[in-house]
Amino acid sequence: MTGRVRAFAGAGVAGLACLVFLGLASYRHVRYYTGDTPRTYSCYSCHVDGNGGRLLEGVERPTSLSPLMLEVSPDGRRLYATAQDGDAVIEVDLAARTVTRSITVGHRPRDLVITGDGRTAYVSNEWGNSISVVDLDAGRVTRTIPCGNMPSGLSLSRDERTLFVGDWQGDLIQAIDLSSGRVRVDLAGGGSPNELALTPDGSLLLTTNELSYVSSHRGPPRTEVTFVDATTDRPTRRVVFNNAHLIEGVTILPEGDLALVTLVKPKNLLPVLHVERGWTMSNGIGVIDLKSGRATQLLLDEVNRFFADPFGVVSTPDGRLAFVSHSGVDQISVIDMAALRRLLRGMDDQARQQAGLRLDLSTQFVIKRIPTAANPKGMVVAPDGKRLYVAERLNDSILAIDTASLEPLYRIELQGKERETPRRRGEKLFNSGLRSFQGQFSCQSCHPRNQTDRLQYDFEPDGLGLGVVDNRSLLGIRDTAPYKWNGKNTSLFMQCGIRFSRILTRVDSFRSDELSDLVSFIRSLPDPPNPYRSPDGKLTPSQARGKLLYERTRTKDGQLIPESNRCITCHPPPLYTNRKRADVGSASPTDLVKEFDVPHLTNIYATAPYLHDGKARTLEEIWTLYNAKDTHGVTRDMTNQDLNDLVEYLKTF
Amino acid sequence: MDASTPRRVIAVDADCVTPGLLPDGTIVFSRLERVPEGDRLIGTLYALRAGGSLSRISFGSDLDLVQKILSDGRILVHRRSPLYPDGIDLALRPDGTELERFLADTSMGSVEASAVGDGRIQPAGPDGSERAPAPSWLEPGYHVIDSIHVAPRPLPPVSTSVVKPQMDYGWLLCLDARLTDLNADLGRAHSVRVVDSKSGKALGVEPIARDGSFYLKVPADRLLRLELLDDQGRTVVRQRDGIWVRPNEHRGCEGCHESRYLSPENRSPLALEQGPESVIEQASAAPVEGRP
Amino acid sequence: MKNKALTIIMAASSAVAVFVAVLLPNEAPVSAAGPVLASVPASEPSPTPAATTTRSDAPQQETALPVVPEWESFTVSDGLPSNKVFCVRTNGPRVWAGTDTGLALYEKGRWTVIGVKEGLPHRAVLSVDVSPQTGDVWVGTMGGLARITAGRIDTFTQTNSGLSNNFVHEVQCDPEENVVWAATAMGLSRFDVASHTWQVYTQENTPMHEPWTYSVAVDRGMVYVGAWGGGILEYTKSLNRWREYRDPDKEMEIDLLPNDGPVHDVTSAVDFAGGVLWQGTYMGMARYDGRQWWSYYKEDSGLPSNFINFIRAQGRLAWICTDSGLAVSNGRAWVTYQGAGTKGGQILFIDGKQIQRRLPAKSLYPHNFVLGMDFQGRDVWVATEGGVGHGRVDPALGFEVEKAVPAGKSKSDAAE
Amino acid sequence: MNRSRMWIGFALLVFGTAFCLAGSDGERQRYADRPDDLIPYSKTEVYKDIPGEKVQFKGAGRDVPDPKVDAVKIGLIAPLTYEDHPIVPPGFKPGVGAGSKAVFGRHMLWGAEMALADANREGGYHGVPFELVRRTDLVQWGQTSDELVKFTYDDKVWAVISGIDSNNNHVLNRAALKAEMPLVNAGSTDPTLTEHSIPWLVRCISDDRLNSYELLNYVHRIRHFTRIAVFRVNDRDGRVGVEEFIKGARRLGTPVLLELRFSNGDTDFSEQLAYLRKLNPEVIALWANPPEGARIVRQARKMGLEQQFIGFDRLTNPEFLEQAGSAAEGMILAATLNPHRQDAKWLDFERRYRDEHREEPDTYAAHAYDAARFIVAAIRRAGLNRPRIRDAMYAVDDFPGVSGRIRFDVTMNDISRPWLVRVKDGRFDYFRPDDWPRVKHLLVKVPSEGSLR
Repeated sequence: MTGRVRAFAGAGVAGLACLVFLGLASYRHVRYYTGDTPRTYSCYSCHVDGNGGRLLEGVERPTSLSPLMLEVSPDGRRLYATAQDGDAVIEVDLAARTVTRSITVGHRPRDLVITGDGRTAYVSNEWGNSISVVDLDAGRVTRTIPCGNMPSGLSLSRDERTLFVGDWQGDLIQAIDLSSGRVRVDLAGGGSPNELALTPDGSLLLTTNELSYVSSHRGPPRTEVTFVDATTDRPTRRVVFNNAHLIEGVTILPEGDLALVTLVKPKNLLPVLHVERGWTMSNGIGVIDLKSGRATQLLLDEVNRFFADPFGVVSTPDGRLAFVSHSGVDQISVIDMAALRRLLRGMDDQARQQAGLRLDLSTQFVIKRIPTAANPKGMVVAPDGKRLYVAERLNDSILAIDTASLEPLYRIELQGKERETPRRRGEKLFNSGLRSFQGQFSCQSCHPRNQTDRLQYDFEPDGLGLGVVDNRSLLGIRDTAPYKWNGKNTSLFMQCGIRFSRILTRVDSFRSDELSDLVSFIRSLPDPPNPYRSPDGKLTPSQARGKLLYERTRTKDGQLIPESNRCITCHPPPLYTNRKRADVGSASPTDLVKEFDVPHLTNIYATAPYLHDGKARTLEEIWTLYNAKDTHGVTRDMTNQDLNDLVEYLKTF
Repeated sequence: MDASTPRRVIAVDADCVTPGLLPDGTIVFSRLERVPEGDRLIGTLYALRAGGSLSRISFGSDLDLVQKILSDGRILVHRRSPLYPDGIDLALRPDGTELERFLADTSMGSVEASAVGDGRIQPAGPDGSERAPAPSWLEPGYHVIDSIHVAPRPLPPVSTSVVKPQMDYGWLLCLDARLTDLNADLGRAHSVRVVDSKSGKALGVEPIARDGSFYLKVPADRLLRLELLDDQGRTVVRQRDGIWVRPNEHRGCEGCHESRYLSPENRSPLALEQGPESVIEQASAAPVEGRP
Repeated sequence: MKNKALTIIMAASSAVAVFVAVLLPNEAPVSAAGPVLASVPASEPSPTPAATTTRSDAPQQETALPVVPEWESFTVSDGLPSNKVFCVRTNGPRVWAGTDTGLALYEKGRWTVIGVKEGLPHRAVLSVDVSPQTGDVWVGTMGGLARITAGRIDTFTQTNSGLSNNFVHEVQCDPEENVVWAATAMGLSRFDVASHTWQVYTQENTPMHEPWTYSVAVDRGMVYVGAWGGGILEYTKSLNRWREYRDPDKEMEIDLLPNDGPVHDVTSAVDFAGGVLWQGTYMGMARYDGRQWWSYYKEDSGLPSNFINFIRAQGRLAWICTDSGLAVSNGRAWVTYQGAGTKGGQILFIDGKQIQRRLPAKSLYPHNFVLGMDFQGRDVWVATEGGVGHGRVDPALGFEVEKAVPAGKSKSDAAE
Repeated sequence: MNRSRMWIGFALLVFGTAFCLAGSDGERQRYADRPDDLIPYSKTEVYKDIPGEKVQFKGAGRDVPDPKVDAVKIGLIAPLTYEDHPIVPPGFKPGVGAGSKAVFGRHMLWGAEMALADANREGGYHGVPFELVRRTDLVQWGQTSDELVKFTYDDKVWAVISGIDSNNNHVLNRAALKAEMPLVNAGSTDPTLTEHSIPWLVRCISDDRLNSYELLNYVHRIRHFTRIAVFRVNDRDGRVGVEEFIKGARRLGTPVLLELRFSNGDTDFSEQLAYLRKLNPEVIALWANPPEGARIVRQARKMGLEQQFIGFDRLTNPEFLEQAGSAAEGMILAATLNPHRQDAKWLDFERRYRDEHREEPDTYAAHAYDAARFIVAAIRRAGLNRPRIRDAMYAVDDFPGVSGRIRFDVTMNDISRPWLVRVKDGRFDYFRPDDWPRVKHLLVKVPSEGSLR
């Protein structure tokens, strides 16, 4: 009797314990994967198709702000940060070290500038294709100026009547007349104009360009820094950095004689054999003599340690120190300008040529490396020069550093502890150079802004000098498996898996949980707004004609086009790929296969060069130069007019 | 493995010294043996994987001693040989690939350095002047030696490997054989001879491309010596110590005793245009005169 | 309505205004103006301080034909890459000259050359224009279009871009928007510099009878295209409207009536300024003042030859480049240059077809075969088969227009 | 009446002055050797007769001395496919839109090659051999102009023989004008080709304007047809080909009732033919390439259209005879060449051509041969200097070719009279009806004072 009771009781207690345990476990599980309170989910929310968390992306609630660029009010009291993922400008009271306001601006704000009276801020909305004019007293947007195509860096003319904008996607430098709110002029930039800087006397505007020119096939990357006469709106000089790209930050030293830019030196012409001694990539700065335009490249790396993804560069008001943020390895390099100037003075021309390759120089002018939290990006030095503020983008925080002791002072969390979603964890991995040998590069070193560096690479496994492939943008690839140009990787998990680490990062591969985080980040990447698509979805006459050509089944003289050779067959919407492999006669003698993955065409307007090895520098060349035998669709009956229409239509994908 | 209860890991038929524990649990150590010729003691490096598999990872005929596991996952090796009586320091990956002279970064620039037993290192100035041994962590530059790493997460181990034991060859790509900091004029270099350092047999001679590059397919896990010849076939310069490649390793060199502080220039080596020249088939060539 | 039209013209340039004052009184009210004037939008000239002369710029003396009594010549011996010069373009103090062996730049008294080595798509440079917005130099060659921007040369060809053909006869930068127009051997191309979009205009999408465009002129919201075999195409940007002007008699080998329209369908040159349209052909010249067409032949006017290579309008005047010399005219009076490259070079002041005065020229441009010209203030530059010529307008020598001839007779008068 | 007399008086007055002003020798060639009945506006007097005299090139360059060369290069651009080994630009499309043209292209090549071989046998140019540089106009993206530019600046040829396609040739002409390259067209019958006063262009094949005159001569003066229909291929060749025919018919007071079109490659013409049957014209003028031409007449006969078919030069081609078979019987065609001529020059050419290529020479082969010989003659007279070569060409009014006597008008257009062909027993039968009346002179009216501004 009692025995039975006891048995029941025992069973009950055990069952209860089990339930409690399961409850706790599932709570933590859901919390981990959704970053949200589990109440709202059932197992079915995520585990229906069991596919790499497709639904997961639907249910997770990203709450991050991702501070990118910083400005301090002229009185030094307030700090402003653009919150990339928060579509807002965050205002911080530096005395109280607290967030005082969040001002909603356009989509994906990038850079901001503040007027001399500290009452107005101009914010570039990267994906809003606009400039938000913010009244800082009222704390709201008073005007939105439409502009360009992915506006990036900003700079205000001395008289504050003109706003200069780096137009990233449009390869333009725009001058906006602030009184009329109209774009006064579009100047030709280099490849993806990025950050801007104005000389102290307001006469000269410098613009960095993130990407290399799309030069001759397998040519060395050549990336320019553009000089514009800020008084006449005329480009005056183009300083070209050979074998360098990802020129992000720029600062002009208070003396007004030198400018510093950050840069990355890719070794895309070398087969990717190993990483030691910067064989795959090296990271540094460019020093430009503003008078002569002479440019010198210097590495910030060391023999056994690399500092991936230099992003921001600022100097103290007295020009004594310069700081470079390494967003890939969570470090700030502190540069002793006196030492740097000394070093440069001591160099003859030949030495300058070599400098960009030398790993032993940085220790002569870098006096300290200051660790930060994840992904340090924009920086600003307070007007009094006492503090350096660093946007720790993937930590949603701002780090204050004492410029005298060069020690971190305090960290301002922009919001309560952020909920770590898989997507966010993935983003951190994606941006971390610490997952490559000696911290040499991160995923984004080859996929800036999650797109492509426009370069071609020669990987080890298929033999050196063989199977050179063009880098591909990550935008819109979520459902376009298989991956790789040879279409051998059936999933992103495979693509970013063991093989990847063996031939590229040369360190141990991501753990499976890390991998699924990374994949869910890549799968979550949204497409930027397509400038060639009209808001109402209507096609221009030219695009409409192009659509007919794209979908046509007969040539102009009425002959039937075999189904296998129609655009629409291999590139059907919505992804514009049939996810198969095809031989379009694009293979060259150094290719081991003739069939290549049919690429998706979404965002194709932004992914030059084209074809598997990037031999076509423009969309037109795919057909004018590399389709002589009509193996890549039938174009023999097309006129230039037809081809233009087709290209205009393709750009809308 | 905590120190409390020592247990036998594996039986090796010789003295094994200087064990080092890699982040992934692999133990690397040096296996000592005495060779008759010159009655020298040589130490060969082995890696004992966590699974228990033992593999040889060095192929020299010198005394190689595991000195330290570097924070980037490589092994710091101290080598003593007739060539380097005072010893030199080398670094290689745990799979035996990418062996190269080890350089440390110091505030005075990178210098050749050697670690003394207690984890301190003995830097020699660029002029070769000795400096007093200093605890590594006092030197801000010594990140690699330094056991505590400043990054939030230590660099991952490099147990990942391209080595395929079943293969018996690898490749050797040199970007510019004429690039050197030896005070020899390598401008005359016209072709490269690969010599099996043990047998002294020449495995083959291949011309150097216009840009100084050459690309060879060579037998794996054998100590090889490279010699540069001029157009008359006369030796311009001879590698004194050897080099090896692991099976399936693509070994890349920038030059021939070039400055170790240079990272490679970004240009496509001409030698790649006509694939690797195999020097395996010719392995049965005559001994080369005057090898040291 | 009348006032509106007037103010429009005023806005365009003071020079035009003065002409209007001179010409309008005894003409029909402007309200009855033809399509050209009527469709000119009332927009200010571009705000940028353009370093280049726009087509509506005034000549030095509004009421007189400019006269250049003295010329200097530049040839290979002066540093030109070749004496075969297709075109000249002034750009502030600089002068660009397109030759058959590269683009030459005259600056601070010396010539420098930009050739294929420097990145030009082809050695033969047919046309040059300078963007008033960006200052970029656009170069039309026999092998594609090039943009020179702060020393960098970008090339656009029919294979790497939407350019309709590599043989670029004339390139023109739109003074009102950041757009470049290129008249090519196989269609007119429009390049929107900001959006990188190309538009090709051919017989397929315009009234253009033939796609072989030879010349293009852009001013005040209008685009005029000389189509070889298609007469003149008129494009009104604001209305996106095309219109065709053809030789009314529809016969290639005759001109049935004078002053009835374009003299011929084969247009070799077209220019438009101050509301006046000029057509050059290899068989004569025509002018459209917004009210009616006027035709000109060597036989019935001061035109030096019927073979017209190029026309550059300036205010209501035009400089006409022929295979037998240069002339400047307002459509009634002429200042015609004769005998370049010979001893007896002279300048003829011609009223209608009567020679009023013969002025022996101190010197003339190097060769009679004139292929192009441009002006900058009082300076005049011409491109010839024998090199580049440069002269200055002499204010003292103006050929007084209104004294010289009565206002034009109407078509009916002419027919008798 | 009164008025007309005044006109005549006025005209007479003018004629006098005209002579002096035209400054010509009086024996000036009338434009296109046009029959009086077909002169536009012949009833009123014309303000200006455009081609006054031969247009001259007044530019520089004649003083440049002969360079030293080891071969005198002459360019040929024609529809050549890969088999003909032309220099091909990137993106070259083998045989695009070639069709029968590709065959004609090869014939031009053979003709030109033969001419240069002959010239070299005679000792070339002062011992230096002539050499043919081949380029093709079967290119896309408007590359034809590129080809001429390459002729000028890369190949450095002295003159170029150009081919068949009207569109390409117009582009070539303009390029030649600016590049200052002597150009001799031997294949295009597009009348508008020579109407631009380009002082660098010569055509040595009679065009569709003259073909139209011959056909109208037959239709109007011999058969007195009044109900005329036109059926043509819908490309530029066809459009400008029938232009003069239609104008002429209008001037003769028998305007064309209907102009129908078809496309190259079409196989079914029943729709258009049904139309024609309903319309029931007396004669149908057909501008087509051989394959379509053959299909059309066969289907027409099958559908019971018994009308007289007349056709343009393209159809005087063995291919047409084979394919059309009996359906072609009785057709009248215009021809730019009469291969049945018995003069020694032709017979010799025909024999040697047949020996070499195992084929009968066609009009393209013959005219390409003549073009090449014409250029050789000019070079021998003028030396190696493009403006001088041009001058030498333009000095010629009359050139004896294997294709017959070539006569140039003031536009340097070949106005030698074409032939008519009657299809009889499955073969071509060449004949020439008596010619239309032409007055001796046609003069330029000089503008009177009244017409001056």
